[in-house]
Amino acid sequence: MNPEAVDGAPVVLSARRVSKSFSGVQVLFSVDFELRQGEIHALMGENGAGKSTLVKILSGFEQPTSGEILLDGQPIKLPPNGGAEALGIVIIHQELNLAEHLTVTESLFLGREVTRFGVLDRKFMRAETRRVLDLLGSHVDENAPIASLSIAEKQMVEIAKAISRDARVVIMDEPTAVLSREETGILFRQVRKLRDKGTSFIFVSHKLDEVMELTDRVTVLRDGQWIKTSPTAILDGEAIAQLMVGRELSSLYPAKTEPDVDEAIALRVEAVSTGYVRDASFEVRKGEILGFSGLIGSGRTELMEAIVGLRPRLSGDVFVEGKAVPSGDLHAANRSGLAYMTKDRKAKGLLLNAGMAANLTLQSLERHSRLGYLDPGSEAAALARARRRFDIRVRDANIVAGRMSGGNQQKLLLAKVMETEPQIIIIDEPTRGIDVGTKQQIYHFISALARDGRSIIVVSSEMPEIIGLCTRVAVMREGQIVGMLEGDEISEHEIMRYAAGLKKKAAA
Amino acid sequence: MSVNEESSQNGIRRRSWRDVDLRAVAPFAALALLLIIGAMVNPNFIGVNNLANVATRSAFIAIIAVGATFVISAGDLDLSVGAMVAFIASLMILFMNSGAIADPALMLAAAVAFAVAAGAACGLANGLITTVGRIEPFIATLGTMGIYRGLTTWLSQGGAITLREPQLQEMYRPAYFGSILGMPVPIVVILAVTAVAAFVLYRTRYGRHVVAVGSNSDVARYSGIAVNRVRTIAFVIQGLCVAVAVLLYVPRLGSTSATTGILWELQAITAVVVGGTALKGGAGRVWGTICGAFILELVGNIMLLSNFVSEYLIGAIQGAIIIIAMLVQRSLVRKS
Amino acid sequence: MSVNEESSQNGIRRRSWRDVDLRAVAPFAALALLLIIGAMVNPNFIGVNNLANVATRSAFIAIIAVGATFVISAGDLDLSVGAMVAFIASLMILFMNSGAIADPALMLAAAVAFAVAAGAACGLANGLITTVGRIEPFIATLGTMGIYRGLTTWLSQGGAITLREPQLQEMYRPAYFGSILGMPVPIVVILAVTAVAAFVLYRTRYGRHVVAVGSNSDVARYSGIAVNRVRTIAFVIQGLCVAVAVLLYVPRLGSTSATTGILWELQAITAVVVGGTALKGGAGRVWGTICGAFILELVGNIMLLSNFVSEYLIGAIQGAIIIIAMLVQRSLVRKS
Amino acid sequence: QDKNVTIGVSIPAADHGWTAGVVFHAERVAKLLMERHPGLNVIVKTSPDPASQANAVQDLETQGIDALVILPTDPDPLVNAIKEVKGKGTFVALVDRAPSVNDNSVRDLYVAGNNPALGQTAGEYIKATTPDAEVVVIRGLPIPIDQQRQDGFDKGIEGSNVKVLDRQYGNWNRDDAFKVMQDYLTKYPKIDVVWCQDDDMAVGVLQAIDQAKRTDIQYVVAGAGSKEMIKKVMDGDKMIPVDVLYPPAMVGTALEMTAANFFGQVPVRGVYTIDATLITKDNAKDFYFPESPF
Ligand SMILES: Nc1ncnc2c1ncn2[C@@H]1O[C@H](COP(=O)(O)OP(=O)(O)OP(=O)(O)O)[C@@H](O)[C@H]1O
Ligand SMILES: Nc1ncnc2c1ncn2[C@@H]1O[C@H](COP(=O)(O)OP(=O)(O)OP(=O)(O)O)[C@@H](O)[C@H]1O
Ligand SMILES: [Mg+2]
Ligand SMILES: [Mg+2]
Repeated sequence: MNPEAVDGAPVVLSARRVSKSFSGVQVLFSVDFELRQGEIHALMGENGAGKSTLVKILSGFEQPTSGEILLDGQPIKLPPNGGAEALGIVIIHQELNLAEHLTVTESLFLGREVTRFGVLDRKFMRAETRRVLDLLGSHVDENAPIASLSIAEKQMVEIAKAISRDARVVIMDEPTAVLSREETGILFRQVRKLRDKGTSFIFVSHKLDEVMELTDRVTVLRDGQWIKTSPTAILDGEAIAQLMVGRELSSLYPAKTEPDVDEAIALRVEAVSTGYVRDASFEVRKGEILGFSGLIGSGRTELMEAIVGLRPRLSGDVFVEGKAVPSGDLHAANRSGLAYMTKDRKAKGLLLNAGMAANLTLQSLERHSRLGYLDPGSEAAALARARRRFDIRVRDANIVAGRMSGGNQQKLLLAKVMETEPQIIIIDEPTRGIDVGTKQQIYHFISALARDGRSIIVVSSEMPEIIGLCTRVAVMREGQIVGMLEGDEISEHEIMRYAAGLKKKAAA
Repeated sequence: MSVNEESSQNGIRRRSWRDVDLRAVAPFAALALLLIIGAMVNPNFIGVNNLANVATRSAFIAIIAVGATFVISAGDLDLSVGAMVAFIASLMILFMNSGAIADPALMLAAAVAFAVAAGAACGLANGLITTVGRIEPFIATLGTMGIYRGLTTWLSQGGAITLREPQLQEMYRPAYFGSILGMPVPIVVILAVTAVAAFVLYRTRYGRHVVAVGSNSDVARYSGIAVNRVRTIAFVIQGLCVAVAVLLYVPRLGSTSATTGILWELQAITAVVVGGTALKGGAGRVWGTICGAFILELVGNIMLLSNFVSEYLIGAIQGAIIIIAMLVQRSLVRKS
Repeated sequence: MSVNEESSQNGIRRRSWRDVDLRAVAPFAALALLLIIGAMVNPNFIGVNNLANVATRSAFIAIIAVGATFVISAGDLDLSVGAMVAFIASLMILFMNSGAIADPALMLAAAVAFAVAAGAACGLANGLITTVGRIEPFIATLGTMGIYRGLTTWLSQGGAITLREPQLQEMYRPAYFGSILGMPVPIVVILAVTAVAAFVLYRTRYGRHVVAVGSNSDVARYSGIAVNRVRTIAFVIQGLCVAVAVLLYVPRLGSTSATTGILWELQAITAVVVGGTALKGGAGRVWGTICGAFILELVGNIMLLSNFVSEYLIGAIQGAIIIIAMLVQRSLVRKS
Repeated sequence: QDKNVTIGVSIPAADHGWTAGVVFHAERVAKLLMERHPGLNVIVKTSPDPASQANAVQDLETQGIDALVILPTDPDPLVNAIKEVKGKGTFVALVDRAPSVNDNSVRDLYVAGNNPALGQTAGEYIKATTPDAEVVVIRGLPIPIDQQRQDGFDKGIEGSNVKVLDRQYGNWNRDDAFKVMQDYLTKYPKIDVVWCQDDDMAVGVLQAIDQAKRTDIQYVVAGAGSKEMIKKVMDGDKMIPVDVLYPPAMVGTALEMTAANFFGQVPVRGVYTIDATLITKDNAKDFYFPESPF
């Protein structure tokens, strides 16, 4: 749809002068927002700006402290806990929202099971699930328990769940943060198709290129305040970033500095195999940033987990500065200076009901204890340091991790791993859900670490990140390292050719 | 990203979650193992008579445990069931002794309805205290356990409450001692209750919701499920199962006392867990539960029939066997 | 990145803190309420003597419950503690009766060391079966409960085991009946054990790890915590606490039998939960646990001192009081 | 007399038939005595296990008692608690269950139920009636009084051909006794006599025999003297030809004697043993209390 057509379209859902406070801490300040029929409306802002809070209010999961919500121009009090679905408003939450014990089909139909004479019509529901998953090009088995899926697969299930509901308004809070480009592409095709049929979308994302590509209008929030709403076409990435951050951004990526060729080898991985990963070998030098690229499910995470000892290795060796690291012993790996940051911050990264300090120091408590006695002062100092260093923004210093905004959780996780002061850091999806401004900070931070002589492995599905940051890139495919790119070879095109299996290097 | 590589992934990934199925089979493997051991211990063991005895007497725990499967799947726990058996049995016998209805058949029917209603009411009380009162189910049902048992002691003045009408007793006896098509009534009842429960848990919307609530109550709430109602109904189902167990219990001895059903709650929970349902909630295996109840009864039966265990050590060996049975299960699941 | 929003942080940051505190305070509020009720029921109640008695006799459950706080915080459960008390007490008395060491003081010291070692060993067994054997703690410890109690029955040959040496008994008696600076020894022991436990749980690395494991074992594993070791050690701590309770139990009655400690596991768990620790794991409140143990004893004491409750109804009223105490707690927390 | 006396009575909780009888008789006699002596106050407290009974004794002491009548759940674990009370000069009457050391340091009065005799009487009856019987035994709980009964039984059948096939615990619980009996019937093709030493357990035993339709079992010997079993004896039930008396009313006897110590002329001291009388068809009606719960 072109902007003019949208311009004339009626407003479906809107927020008028909406404010929101959590136990006295205000996070939204009199925000106005309008969603028209058949438009894709981007909602942007820094981490903690209040995007998720606003969309939760627009879908009834939170009630505004003041202000009102209008549906088709009529003020309405949205029913809580997903009841707004009956009004045609569906949301995909930023945090995954599936029960681990249920199967894909069961999750998709949870709360609106189809029955015949009171008996579940399982055949119908399975078929319907399959149909929607196929529409999204997902190969997830409709009978698989949610617990057996990867995060990306879970996200696809969430998306399938939302778009299968024939909604008038679909709200997507960072749906693509864990998706590959390919999957994102399929998702966008479906979104456009539905938009053309008149469905309206709110699209929350930190990926500027996606916003530019997909959306009709953009609304920017900063610190809980409405800043601007305007057609996407008249803005460019720079401009949006500037609106969000409130200042001009310098270049996103720092200048690459290649390590000396004769720099010592910090990490050597020899022929590591696990159930899925076969014969992976590579080296990282001191001061090097090595990227790992590949399609979703190509085995990058499994390889990294095997290296640091989170998974047993079936064979192969890992050497840190020449010394072997035992298999399946994370603590030993940590002690030898090797650290790993998980991509699954909610299930594996943070204790959601603990505060920031407890999370921050969990992995490095020995640094904060004297004769086995924990020193709260030292922990508080570490927290103050980390908040400064990673710009962790919370309005309430005693908030539990689960209540922090997604991006700030990610920063806290990174800070937690860095607390162990590792020499070699493996970062799985470093900037998942992080706003541009902070992204830039994190990239510079990584680069500074490398210049300091540390070695960094960046596992990422975001191609620009890999290209902009790494001096060498390994590409994985179906459990094997199929290519190792250096210098000018590092380009989106080359990486894709390896990842898709069109090209293969004899030796990695 | 090119799409032509799709072919390599051809179709849908069906994989590691297969071993979930194996976990459902594991209790039956443990049961088979016990049967073999039993046959070796005593030739009488494998006789139809003995096995029917064991199955029949497992009825109380089995039926109660079926109810417990719902409560546990929904992420709760009910410690009051043993006391509830004593309480409902007392009420039922007192009702029959009251002679309110002259015709014995009518009286019996009324007493059955009364017991079922009492069971549902007790379950409802547990459910409401837990959900509306927002008290940990462990504590809430420990409290009602004290209440139900205390009331029973009070009703019976510490002694036994015995069914007085010989005519009623005669009429009611077959409900435990009779058989249908050659199968003892209690076994028929177990199978019927389990079949209904399996249907409800696996084939109805409510069953789905139970599992969802037990697996992640926030997700369930966000999906528009009335979490508290689902949990409360699970407690009511537990109460109904207890009532059914009472319906079989009363005709057996025709009497009840304040000691009736002591520690049955632990046995029921054990049956559920041995049957493969996790205490953390989110998955229920009704047939496994029945299998667990048989296993528990069988272990005791084998001990008694064997001649080489001192009566002092029976408890110890029973404990060891339960642990070993669970280890067998685990190793089965792991190997797959 | 703007920093100007920092300022808004300072305003009201104490808030959520406070209701955490309130939850910790709630059990103490319930305790205070009970004290007031008790004072109204019987004037003797509030006497130093009676209160000291109650505190003293809560020692066994309180000390065991402190250990249970660790196990529960780590997300596990130990049902074997009651049987473990009986078992360790039997072993300890048999050891003292054996007369292996002539000098009574030495003998006593050796017996104490022996009991502590036995406690640690029993706890270790529970821990290993649960973690290495990967069996649900409920079942694993139900199994060891049977084992410990069975072994006790066997050791006592169905009777009681009584400390024979009068000299030893005389020497050991003050460990329960004596007092230090006017305070009964058991109270001193409770306070000491709790202080140490609070230190370990709140101020050491291990304590942090326990809570992390109980709250999300995956996160703990990804943080380099040896999850199974942490859980096993929690069971060992539980075993040590049981041993300490035995050290107080033996001088009190000088004898033990296979029925010693029956249902203490339920009481200990109840104390923990009444004290504000959630059964799901992930948070431990040691002082709350002690408070919970006092509450349980007090309820019994008030029942006994009041003369208007039929003894048949005591159980019922106790159950009701526990539920009411929890409701009071809840409403306190909610209001904040 | 305007003498003010408080007597504390500590007994097991009414958790099975016999103890229910104890509670009944304690209450009955307490009421009776308080009517007879206006200055007398009797406080009855029940406890489920030794540890809580020790607490109850302490609580009674807190209320200021002149005498304690105690029927211990399990005697040995309670010796210290009793001594504590006695040490303060309180009159102590011990009922039924004796600790291993049972002398004046523990109690002033001992009203003894005779556990060994309960076993012995049953054994002697079986020896006399069916000298070649094959017997299965259902025990109670693993505590000393159960052991004493077993020893008494063995003494009773000594020197005869009576053979004990098996002994298992039935926990003084009818449901457990039912199970154990079922398994005995499976295990042994021929059983002559069942000795289950408790009337509550006999209920389960009889049902199990009935269900198996076995005719080889000649009779069941239980014990205690519940009204149901005595009724059966009175009615000439073939399966229950006799019962061995172990009257819960003994607590009442002890209470009466204790009261007599304060209100009567002579001090009451020493041991008073209540026999384990064999109840037969002839004397049954003397022991039948239809209004008792037991
Ligand atoms: N339930 C809650 N209780 C207390 N504070 C909360 C709660 N939910 C959100 N907040 C706070 O509100 C602020 C806004 O959070 P929100 O999740 O809306 O940010 P966001 O714009 O979605 O950020 P991100 O891009 O990181 O996801 C944050 O400071 C967060 O900590
Ligand atoms: N065809 C397949 N057969 C079996 N297992 C597969 C297959 N494809 C993927 N897997 C599973 O997927 C996992 C590999 O995913 P992993 O998370 O390591 O990949 P990744 O490259 O990090 O992708 P992501 O972007 O999702 O993190 C392994 O655990 C493996 O068991
Ligand atoms: Mg967000
Ligand atoms: Mg990955």
